[in-house]
Amino acid sequence: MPYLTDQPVDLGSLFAAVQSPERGGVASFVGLVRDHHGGRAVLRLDYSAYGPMVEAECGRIVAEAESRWPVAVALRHRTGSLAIGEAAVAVVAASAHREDAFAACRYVIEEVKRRVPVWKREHYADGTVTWVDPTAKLQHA
Amino acid sequence: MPYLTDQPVDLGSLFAAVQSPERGGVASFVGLVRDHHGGRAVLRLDYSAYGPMVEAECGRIVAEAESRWPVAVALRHRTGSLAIGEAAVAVVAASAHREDAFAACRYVIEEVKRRVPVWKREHYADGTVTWVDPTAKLQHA
Amino acid sequence: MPAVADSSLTVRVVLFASYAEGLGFDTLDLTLASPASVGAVIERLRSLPGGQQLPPKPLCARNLAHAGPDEPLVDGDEIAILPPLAGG
Amino acid sequence: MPAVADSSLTVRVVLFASYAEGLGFDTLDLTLASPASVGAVIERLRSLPGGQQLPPKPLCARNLAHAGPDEPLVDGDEIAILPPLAGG
Repeated sequence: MPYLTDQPVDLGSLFAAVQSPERGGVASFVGLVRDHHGGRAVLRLDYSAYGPMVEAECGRIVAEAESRWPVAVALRHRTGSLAIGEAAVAVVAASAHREDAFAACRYVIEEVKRRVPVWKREHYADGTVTWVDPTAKLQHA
Repeated sequence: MPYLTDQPVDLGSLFAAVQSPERGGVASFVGLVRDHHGGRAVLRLDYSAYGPMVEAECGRIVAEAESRWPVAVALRHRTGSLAIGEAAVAVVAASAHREDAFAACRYVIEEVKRRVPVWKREHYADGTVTWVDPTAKLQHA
Repeated sequence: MPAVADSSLTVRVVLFASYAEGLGFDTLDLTLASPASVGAVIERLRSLPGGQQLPPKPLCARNLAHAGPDEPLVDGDEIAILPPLAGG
Repeated sequence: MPAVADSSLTVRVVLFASYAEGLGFDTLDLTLASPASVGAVIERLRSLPGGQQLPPKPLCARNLAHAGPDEPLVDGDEIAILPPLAGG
């Protein structure tokens, strides 16, 4: 299954991909499109991506997590036009131990933000459109 | 909605309960019934609970998390007879900042394990049945 | 003639899981000389048939909140004796 | 007569998002004197119309993996110039 998708992210299928009878703890993170950014009202977002590198880099990140902790990881990132509240990214990590599931889930989302080539163009309520530059100011999600 | 349920835990409804347009990060944890414990094969589990105190203690834990971090938390714990792979507990924490969502989610599951009056009786493949005592030996989930 | 000498209080004791199985019941109304604390409930239960399986300091709750052995009782309290928790 | 004097290499340059908009294209085949590194691609792009909007040290990838400016090029490489990442 590719990491990048232009279809709504189905968390249930990510859970199904990592669940197994010996992995009793499943930690997940879902990043949703927010309705504001830097104090401005956001109407929607367009995500664009360097598709082949998204696949390669996500594959490396998942492999790193699965070698560092005894976990199975599922990861999906959206591309295309997203409405407020839609899931842009989802990570699911399953393990026999919840500490490992949490640690791996956290690692993957941090590395995705740091390394995966995806860009977003925000459409604001005032009619302007901007490419988001997280390095230009402090920003959280 | 009560914290304790004898019906399958529906993660989607927990997500729906905490999602909002200003909360872009949603961390969750799901604990599933595992097929082994202490080296023995487990067939199924019966959960029993001190229902009124589960409600009171879960309410306190959620209130603590929501006062300590800027989050909305949903929590559900199963009771009754569960098969391998069924969700026994689920926590979902949503926040504008993923650090807070992770921290609150982790806090809630740790406190649930430490404070909520639920017991489980494991049915093993060899026909024996035992009340699980996590204090009797090292145990993870 | 001390004022508290002839006063008493009654609490509802609730047991669960292995403790309920060991003592053979899951609720009991217990009358104690006042004043009394949670620890007095434990002592009384341990003197009953099967009561020795209760540890000297089990986890307890008073009116749906965790309570230590020194917590004082009030007439009408619900006192729960909780086996090692195994939720999650 | 140095052996490398007349050799050259061609790489496929790919641009994205604000960089593609600024330079007005998203792919470009670039021929450089060999040996050359990723940094030489940046220099060449910055000399093009609109190229000054590229920072001197943008994030780059070589063949789908992050690469620093000193990473040497091989004929046929795909070199991507990446605006600040905003995924997740």
